[in-house]
Amino acid sequence: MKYGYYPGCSLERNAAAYDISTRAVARTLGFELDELDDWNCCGATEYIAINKLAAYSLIGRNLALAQQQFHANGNGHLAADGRAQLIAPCSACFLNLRKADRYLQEDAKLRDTTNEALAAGGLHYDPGTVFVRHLLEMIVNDVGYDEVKRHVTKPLNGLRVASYYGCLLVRPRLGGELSDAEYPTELESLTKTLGAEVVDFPLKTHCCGGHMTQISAEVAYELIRRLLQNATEYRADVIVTICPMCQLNLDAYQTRVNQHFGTNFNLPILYFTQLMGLAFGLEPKTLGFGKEIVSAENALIKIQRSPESAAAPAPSRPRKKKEEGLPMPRMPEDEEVTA
Amino acid sequence: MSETFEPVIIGFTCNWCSYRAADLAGTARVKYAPNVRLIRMMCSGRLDPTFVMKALSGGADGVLITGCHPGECHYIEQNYKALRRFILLKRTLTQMGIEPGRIKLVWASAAEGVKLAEEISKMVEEVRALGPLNWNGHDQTFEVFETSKVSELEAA
Amino acid sequence: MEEITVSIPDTVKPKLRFLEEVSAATPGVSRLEMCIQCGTCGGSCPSGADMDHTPRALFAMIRAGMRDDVLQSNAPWYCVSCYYCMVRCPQEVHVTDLMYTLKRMAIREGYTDHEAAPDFSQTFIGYVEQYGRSFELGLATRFHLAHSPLRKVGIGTLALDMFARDRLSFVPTRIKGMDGLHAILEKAKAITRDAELTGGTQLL
Amino acid sequence: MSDELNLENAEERIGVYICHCGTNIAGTVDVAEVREWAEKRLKSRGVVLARDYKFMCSSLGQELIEKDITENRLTRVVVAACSPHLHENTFRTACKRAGLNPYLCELVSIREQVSWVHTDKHAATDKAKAVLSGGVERVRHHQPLEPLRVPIHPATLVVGGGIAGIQTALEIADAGRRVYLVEREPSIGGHMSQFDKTFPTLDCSACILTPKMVSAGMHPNITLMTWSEVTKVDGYVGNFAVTIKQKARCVKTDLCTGCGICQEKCPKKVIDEVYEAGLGYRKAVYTPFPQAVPKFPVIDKPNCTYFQKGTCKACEKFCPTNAIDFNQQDELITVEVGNIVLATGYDLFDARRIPHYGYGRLANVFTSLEFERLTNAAGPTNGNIVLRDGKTTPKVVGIVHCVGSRDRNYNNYCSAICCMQSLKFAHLVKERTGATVYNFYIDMRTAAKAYDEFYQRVLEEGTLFVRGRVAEVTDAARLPGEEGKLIIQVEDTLAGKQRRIPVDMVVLSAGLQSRHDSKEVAKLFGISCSADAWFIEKHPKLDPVSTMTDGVFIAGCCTGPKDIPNSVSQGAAAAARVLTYIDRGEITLEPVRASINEMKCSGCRICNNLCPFNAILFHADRMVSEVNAALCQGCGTCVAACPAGAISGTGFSNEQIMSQIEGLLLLNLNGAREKELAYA
Repeated sequence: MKYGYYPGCSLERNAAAYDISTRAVARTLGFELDELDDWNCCGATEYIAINKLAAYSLIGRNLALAQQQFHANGNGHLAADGRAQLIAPCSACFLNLRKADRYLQEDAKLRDTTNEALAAGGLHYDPGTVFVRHLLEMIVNDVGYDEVKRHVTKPLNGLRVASYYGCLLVRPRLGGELSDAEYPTELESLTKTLGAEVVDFPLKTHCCGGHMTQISAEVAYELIRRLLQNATEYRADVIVTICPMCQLNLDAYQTRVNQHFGTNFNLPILYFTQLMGLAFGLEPKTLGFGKEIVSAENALIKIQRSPESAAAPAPSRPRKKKEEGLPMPRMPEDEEVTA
Repeated sequence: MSETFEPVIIGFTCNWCSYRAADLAGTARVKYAPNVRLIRMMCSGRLDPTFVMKALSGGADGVLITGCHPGECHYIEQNYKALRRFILLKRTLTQMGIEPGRIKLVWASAAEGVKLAEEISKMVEEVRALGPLNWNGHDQTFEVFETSKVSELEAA
Repeated sequence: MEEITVSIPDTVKPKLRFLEEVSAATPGVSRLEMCIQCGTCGGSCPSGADMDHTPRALFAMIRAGMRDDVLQSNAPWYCVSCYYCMVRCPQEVHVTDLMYTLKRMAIREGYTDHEAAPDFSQTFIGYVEQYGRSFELGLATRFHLAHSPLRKVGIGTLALDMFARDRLSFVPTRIKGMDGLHAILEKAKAITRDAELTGGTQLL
Repeated sequence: MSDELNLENAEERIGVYICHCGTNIAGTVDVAEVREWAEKRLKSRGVVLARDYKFMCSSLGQELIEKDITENRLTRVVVAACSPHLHENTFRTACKRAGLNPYLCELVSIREQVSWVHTDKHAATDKAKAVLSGGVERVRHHQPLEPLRVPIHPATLVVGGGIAGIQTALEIADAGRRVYLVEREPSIGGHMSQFDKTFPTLDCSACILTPKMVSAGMHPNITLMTWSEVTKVDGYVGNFAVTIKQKARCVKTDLCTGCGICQEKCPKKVIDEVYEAGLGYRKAVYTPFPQAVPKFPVIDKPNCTYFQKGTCKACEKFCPTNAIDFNQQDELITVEVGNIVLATGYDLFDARRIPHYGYGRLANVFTSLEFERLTNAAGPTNGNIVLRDGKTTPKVVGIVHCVGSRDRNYNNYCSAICCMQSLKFAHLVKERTGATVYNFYIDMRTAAKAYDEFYQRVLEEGTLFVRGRVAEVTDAARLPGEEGKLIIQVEDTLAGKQRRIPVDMVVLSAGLQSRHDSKEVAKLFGISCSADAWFIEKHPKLDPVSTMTDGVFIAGCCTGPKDIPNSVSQGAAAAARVLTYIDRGEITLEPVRASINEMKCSGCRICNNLCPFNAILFHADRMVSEVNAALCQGCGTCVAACPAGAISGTGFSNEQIMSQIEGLLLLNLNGAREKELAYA
């Protein structure tokens, strides 16, 4: 399998661990990531606040390049419906690209003027030709849990993982996202497949503060604190993320949040691809470990400390089953077969 | 020519949904292009492909077929039959060299007066863009089609 | 309660009503006119408590034609783009997209000189327009020098931690097709300027 | 028939009438021009006179037509006025009074489809001419028809034993007619039997429902069939043959005394998802509740230890009258009825679909139906309002309105009863626990007799109202005082502020939804469903208990959310309609029917499978098909499909439609009159 790849600015540097681990995992799972040539910034959540058309043109350039590079000469990037597939691991990039494609389809005026601007750079984009996908969604749906499980050589037994999705992958619903906008379960299923213990994390799709760390730090600190507190209350060892912005805010600002609120949170924030790599038996160094500000040392020790205890199955989440009292409503996951 | 060309479209409507939608559009004073003339049938399933041929050969530039939404047919499922006939008919017409855009199937419930009006205006513009239908170029095919039907009628 | 005197713009000005203007400037279909004032957006907003007006209240004010009050509001600048409002809205109003529209209008009409957020956005896109990619170090320093020099120390230690882990670079990456990108963005801005002059709200 | 083919020579005398409808038509259509045009251009088509008149539907307008029919010997009439759905019958009756067969009248719409929807006077006038000419061409092929008459079987089938169905059955039975009352569950009673109190009077639900259930159970004219489902419906209005599956109760009803010992002794406890809404337990042999009608229990085979493992039989051992019979089989019973009333009720919206409200995840989030059981003295807590632990009384309760209603992500409509139900809950919580109660609402909808007064009363009792749709319910504490509580996050829209309100218990006023299987049920009975899968009325305002299928009526929540008084009224209304039919003894039907010319039928049987009403029979001996006129509903699909052109439809024949097409195309829109001239 071969996919177009749009790393985005974060993965170049501050989220290099994400990029490194993604490429490592891709090698193990046997899919190829073909980087988009000379891609530019997606504009994050900033450009659209200044100039709509320039923002769409900025994103449009990437889509037009992807159409040129992957759609025109196909070669293995095409989805069943003929669209060229472009994988974005960063949630903000994913949403910007996906949303632009969608609104350019819906809004003829916007499409025409965007193309007018693109023409100034010798480019053209036909909305609907590029299928923008997030890395997690692609791994879950194209590769599949079974295939992932097949590559697990060092299950993450005993590691309590809080799955954190943040916002922009699951919302807004523009088609093709994860199972739910508020309580998705894909990341949990994936970490369970890796042998880790899934921690209930009610705030899993709440906001990390986004750019508020820059603009109005106190607003952001409060948002970060809620997440760290909730994950700590549920005794998580690590928080696993799918987005560079979430990772940055929770990781780099953890100390400042502790200073601000007098707390002592100490939760390493890792990319899901890093956990996958560990479970595949890859060396932590080749997965970008060490780049996190809040050290993941303890988590690593915890996994290695119980090395070949793979025989002992990870304890399943305790159901709030009471002998007395009134019965709880039946939930879909009650019937769920443990992986 | 194209500036002054006003297409004539014959519309076949179902008594229970789209004809009522047209009534509703009226009651609500929704405005739409005056180019469509409607025929009331009990059900879109009544649509005999010959009717479409007759309309197109008789001077209409397009034919609109409307029925209840799938699953909402007053006669349970006859609109699905209309759908199948429509697909077949469209293929036949295309083979005869008639633009597929000249016939259109629209689902409109009795509550969708606005939708019907919009679809009508949209179709009028689409057919206007296609220009007048020059049936004479195709009438031989139709002759064959119609004579078989007529001969049967005469046999009665 | 403060008395609000509201003129009725559609009789005073023959131009678009404010509501229609905001709706038209939003990409896709905004559904702004469908708001039933239920407050799901304001209730769901992670920074709702910090806003002077909740999104719902803004929508009511937009309906009332209270242009000044709306464009002066800090609410759009507190939006963190989490999209909770948008997926929970029972009327499928594109709340987040509307916040972006209000930001653009506020900047264009000069309501935001005192705000930090628009400046952050400006600084951010400044780098993008220069290099084609974002540049975190430059962004952080330039922005914080301008807005909160006192906090620089704190940010400084953070930056050091990031450098130590090779997560910040000293030089931005410049894309190869910078000339093309530049031409594209200039063209886009030119179209926008034309629209401003001719009142082509949909393009703004 | 030969007359029909020889059109040009037929000596038809057609009268054309064009209505001004005040200025409704005349304001946009040049009525005089249309009249003149018809007089002149349509003369060759048989039009002998054309008139325009201010209001054709007035008695004077009708008299004008009647007079012309007698004095000018009109043989056909075309009225260009409003939609045929409004006044077709008016003008047909006028023709009939003047001795003309009413089916020789054609009404064409130049109001709804011309004057009201177009603004260009010229184009509208031209279109009116075209539409009129289409009507003239069509009316030439009309045939004199007689309405069909069908006898009505005096028995009635009522499906659904909730309050609407019970009411229907009682009304019909009291009038001395036989009723078969079919209910899927082991007892009648429906949702109402689950409630404790009814708003706004706070009557005890059981106290007012039980007597009705008992009357229905004992009524000599009601055959009660619980634990049963309709599997097949044959026939047509007046003469339905309905097959009902009576599921095996495994209890001999002639021996059972309803003593309840079997339930007591049964060792298998099951969560009761239906009657207790999942909040309580029942046994594998059970009656859903003590006042059940009939009193006989059923054995729930999938949960019975004997049926699953082959041993146990405790119920059999202890039954004092030997009424348990494990060998009972499902039975198919066919009944003949003239009419059917569907009163199949509603399902509760599944609150798990809104994960951020926490139902199913957070123990102390309850649905409205669960809460009804909590407050019910016969419920799992004996009417004590307690948390999921079964013992703690809440100190603060939040009631959330509009859960799954008025929301484009779930159900778009207002569920009608939730505001009042929530007020009732607020009152009960206050009365029984003294707890602080919050109601979270978008709009208060209390529009019925004594409803708003009840709202006033609950306000007076001190219930706190927050105008705002709840954003989320969470157990993730953020502020001091929130630990261990459920926090309701909401924008108080009247205060314009976001609020977080810690509570002990959350009640979700979940909306009403159509039954999960309502589409299949609709198909079974040949009626239609809306997009939300509610059954569709014949007319939403003027005929709310009839359906488009003659002889099938609907009542209660199966047509949309409604409260008890409305359900009862509809039940009674449906009964009245049925009794009218029965009393009349026969029904007249529109003669819009298909018929097959046997001489032309090739016996190919293509039409046989097309008919959704099984109205087409095949006579293997003669190798021809035949349409049963009473079963035929007149859709015309078979007419369109017959390759031999052997099927024709009265009122919608090929000739009628083909001629109408010609008539409609008489005039072109772009001013080209060649066609018209060529024709004239």
